[in-house]
Amino acid sequence: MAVESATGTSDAPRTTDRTRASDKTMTMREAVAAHVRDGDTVSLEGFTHLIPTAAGHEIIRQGRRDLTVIRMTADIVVDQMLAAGCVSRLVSSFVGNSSAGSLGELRRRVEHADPEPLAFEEYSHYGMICRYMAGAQRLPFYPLRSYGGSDLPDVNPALRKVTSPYPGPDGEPEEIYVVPPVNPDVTIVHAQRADRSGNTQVWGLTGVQAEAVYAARKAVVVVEEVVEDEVVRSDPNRTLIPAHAVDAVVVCPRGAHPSFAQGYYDRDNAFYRAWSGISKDKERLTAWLDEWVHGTGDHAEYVAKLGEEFWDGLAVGEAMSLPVNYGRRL
Amino acid sequence: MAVESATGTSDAPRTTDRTRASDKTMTMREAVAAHVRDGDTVSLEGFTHLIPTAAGHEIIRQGRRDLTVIRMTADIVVDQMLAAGCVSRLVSSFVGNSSAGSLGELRRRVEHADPEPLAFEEYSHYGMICRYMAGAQRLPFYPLRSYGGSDLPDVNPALRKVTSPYPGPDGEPEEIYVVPPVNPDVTIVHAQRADRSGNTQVWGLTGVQAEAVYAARKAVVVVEEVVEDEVVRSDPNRTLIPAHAVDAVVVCPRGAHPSFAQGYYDRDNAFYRAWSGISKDKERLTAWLDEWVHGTGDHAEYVAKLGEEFWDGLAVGEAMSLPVNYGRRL
Amino acid sequence: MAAETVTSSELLSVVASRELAGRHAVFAGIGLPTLAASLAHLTVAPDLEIVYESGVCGAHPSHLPETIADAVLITGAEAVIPMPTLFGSVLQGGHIDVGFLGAAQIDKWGNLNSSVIGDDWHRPKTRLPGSGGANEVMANSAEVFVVMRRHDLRSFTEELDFCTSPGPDRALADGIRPLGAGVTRVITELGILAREGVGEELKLAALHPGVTVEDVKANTGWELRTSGDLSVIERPSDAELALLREDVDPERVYLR
Amino acid sequence: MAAETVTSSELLSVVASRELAGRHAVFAGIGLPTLAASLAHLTVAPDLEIVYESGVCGAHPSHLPETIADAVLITGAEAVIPMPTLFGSVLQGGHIDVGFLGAAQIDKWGNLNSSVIGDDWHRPKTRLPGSGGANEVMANSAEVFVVMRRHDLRSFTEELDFCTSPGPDRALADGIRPLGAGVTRVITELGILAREGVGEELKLAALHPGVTVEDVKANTGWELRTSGDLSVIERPSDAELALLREDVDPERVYLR
Repeated sequence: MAVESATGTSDAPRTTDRTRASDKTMTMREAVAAHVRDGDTVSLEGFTHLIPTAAGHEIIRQGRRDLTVIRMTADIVVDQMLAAGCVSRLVSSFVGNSSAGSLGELRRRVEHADPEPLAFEEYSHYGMICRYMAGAQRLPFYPLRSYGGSDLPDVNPALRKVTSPYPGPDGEPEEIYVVPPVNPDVTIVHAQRADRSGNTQVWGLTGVQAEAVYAARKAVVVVEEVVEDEVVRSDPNRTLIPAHAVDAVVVCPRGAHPSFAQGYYDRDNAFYRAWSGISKDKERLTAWLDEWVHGTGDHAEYVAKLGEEFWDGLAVGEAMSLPVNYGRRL
Repeated sequence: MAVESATGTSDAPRTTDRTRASDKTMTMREAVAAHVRDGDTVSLEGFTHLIPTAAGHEIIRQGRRDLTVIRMTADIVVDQMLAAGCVSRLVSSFVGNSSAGSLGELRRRVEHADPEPLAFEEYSHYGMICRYMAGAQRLPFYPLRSYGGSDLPDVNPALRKVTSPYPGPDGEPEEIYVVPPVNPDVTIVHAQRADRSGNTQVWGLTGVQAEAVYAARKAVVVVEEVVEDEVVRSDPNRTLIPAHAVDAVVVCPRGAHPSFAQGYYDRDNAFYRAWSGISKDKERLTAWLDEWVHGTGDHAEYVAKLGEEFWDGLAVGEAMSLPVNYGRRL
Repeated sequence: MAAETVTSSELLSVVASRELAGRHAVFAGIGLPTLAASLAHLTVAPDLEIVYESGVCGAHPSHLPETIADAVLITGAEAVIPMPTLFGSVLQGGHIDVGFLGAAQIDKWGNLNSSVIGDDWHRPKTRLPGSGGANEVMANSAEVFVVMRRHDLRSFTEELDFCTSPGPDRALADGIRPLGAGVTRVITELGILAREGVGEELKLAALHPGVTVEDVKANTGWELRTSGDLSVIERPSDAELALLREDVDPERVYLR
Repeated sequence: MAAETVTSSELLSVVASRELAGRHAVFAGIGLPTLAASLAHLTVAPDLEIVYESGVCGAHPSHLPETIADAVLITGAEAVIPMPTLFGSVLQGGHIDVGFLGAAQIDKWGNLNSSVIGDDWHRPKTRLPGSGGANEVMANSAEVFVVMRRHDLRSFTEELDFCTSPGPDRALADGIRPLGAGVTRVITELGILAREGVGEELKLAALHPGVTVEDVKANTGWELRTSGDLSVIERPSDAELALLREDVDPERVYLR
């Protein structure tokens, strides 16, 4: 009997053409060329830790346009992508330069439509997290106890209410806000390490990366290093993102700068502080992009241009985890 | 100014009188005496791995009555608690002796009300998981894509539908089933290790333990060993259950038998196979309880009674995880 | 290795493995589904991953596992994920191509009963284990394969005593949009029943050598229709049997 | 260590720390809230745990952290949890006694604006960072403390330009059952405003030495009422200042 593939009745966005065993490593240039297209909805996640900056820079180098960027904390990398003209819509819950100041380009776009308007969808952090969870879990909505009495639903029609089918604690019907799912065309995250097939291990702050990857149609994982299968398999609980959810693995050391990679390099707080000044002045910002993004062929050049002494300043020492025993049948 | 505690308006079940820094270790006898009362709703979780059997046995020894037991896979320990007369209601998604056979007492209770009826709420696995998530997240309900067309909602009125406030993929309104939260009076889980304040580390299969603990008013963590703070803190990502969610830490080596503890001892498959026969015959079952539960003062006696040779048969070898670097500021 | 010596377990495993050609992600329990998936991995589906209900992805067990939670599945695995992630993001999220299920009863639409035998759920003749994750595997896998050793009137029923895990037709009637095709293959000791999706009955699609259409009809509780291109299943090849016996289950844990 | 030399940061940290007496779990950002919580841990709330928005529980940092995600908070911590667990199970789950928030504007009900200055959200005069987790901290903490360096008419407004993080009164008016009391303490360079829960305005509860009721009223944009038991805040003690300067922030990262 011929094996025919069932068409089913699903119109869900999922594709299951990812393979587990194959080698998915490619360069950043290849990954962005293959998986990020003009007009795409692109999620870049990493909560203050492991921000996929190098991926953002490559999107700028390749001149992508009209992107919808989804990112909880729209910070420096988003300001850079805005300034480079890549982004027409932003979905976010925090548009600031960490606690270090402002995002100059974002403020020009929002406050003055300069050089052009920016469509902006404003959420809270948990609203964004719940959108990713709904996307990952293929749910039509996700309920959360936020937004009651806020002005956010007035400016964001995606924030709606549902009445619970169970009585509230007082016996009366209970209402709760919900958010819709988000299913990015591609999610890009940065991680410490993966194997070649995409089993990705993260430690330190793990943020919402796993949910953002599972919510996406395609996922690119950028890592500090690719490791042998045995390394990953020695500690399967450390695998935050299994290979079946990953389409591309990009090796890009120091690709999270100016954010940090726990155990690899520290945060460049000086650059965060500097960014408010750079971005406030459009000319300085353009010059910065010309020098550091357009002026470098890839992230390796950017890293080299910063210089060894610079990286020595962000170096970290050792604080190794104590191993656990997974056990072996005798 | 006097500091007064705000009463707020919350009628939610949460208490936040747990402390982080204190020593919460106690014996199993003390923990069950303090935290499990007649009539309580008790969640015992651990999906085939780390089943809190010793806690179930102590509940039997202390003669608790009229409990509502919540457990995804109601297996041997539940059959034993049923036979001992502790349980009047069961909430579960799988009532079988693993793949090894039947639960004799459960079948007598359900099929023949022998010796008395058992109130039973039947769910699927994900329905139970979603109930724990709703309980942990203080949500009025949790949506899931299960149950459409099933007979389960006919026999379980807690399974209800909600209409999404967003149009479905065809533009029409979309309905989805939801489950209500569960907030056990106490959740008991077994884990490999914790520190004295309750930071609990688990590896291998992690099941739904964290959600079951967060959903509960009180939580008891039973561990193979209590370790020094430095061990836990060397790998904070391994902490599945933070101390702020834990009320009692019980050291009880081999307390998950006949299930297993990854890296500590293997599953006693022979006992699983034997249980179908033991439980089928009420007299044998009663004799087993008399000998192994009522006839032992605590789990240490149970372990000793099984004997060293027995435990040698379940011993496992070493397969250590490779350490990761958390980094240290230089 | 003559075909006559092939056991029922071997036959079902080999036939099921062929149906997995080109699939990537399989949700499978221990036993015949694992044997089938492992054999398929060595033959028709080199990229196949087995995802276990316990949360194990990419297992590399040192010994053939005895349960879905066997410690040997965890040590050396590529990932072990928490249950909410497994059921929420992987299964409900739509990453499973084929889910394997068993059941006490199946009807012509591929609806399954694993809860009770008897008319009254509240006072059943036989209490079965229940859904476990079966309801979710059915609702969310792109398609479902059922492997049943026994093909008889008790299991293949006109009407289920209770529907634990409904296919898409029942879901639609309940106003719920189905995400998968439901049961597309039922592999038994007599042959293969197949359907492709919503609105289709299970039809007899293939027979084992020596089995007649009448044999199957006599053991099926509904008026079984026959597919237009009814075929005869090729016997397990020497290569398939060698892989199964020597590589997949050399200790014959399941190849009883 | 004369009281005259006490900086504004030191004053606010000490006063806020006293308000944490007996509390167990605090949700705090870096800066004054961390200083206050760290000092409280050494004085009035020995069991206090700081939970950071980044997911760190039970931090034991080697250096004073510069951000909520500083690597030194992670190394040696008791637990680092994923964001869905932090916001879902810990915060929304009801485990936070006191959440610390800042804002650009606050009104008399303790509603907060951190989104925009200007009437039109679509074309604001100033775009601020937005909610981050503030909306959730407000909705789910048992109570919220606000520490504001600046007490003036720009920040203490009769009407917010935009309500990012509403207190329980606004939630009730929107048909949503509030879970916490909202803002119960506002600690500023002039004194302390307080309210206990639903239906109550923020009233002037305490003054720093040398500050008058009129000073505060003149710098508050609504008609501020005064609590019946208006008190004067005790100056930071030598013991409090010593702990703050020598143990909590010896390098004076935040004690500007």
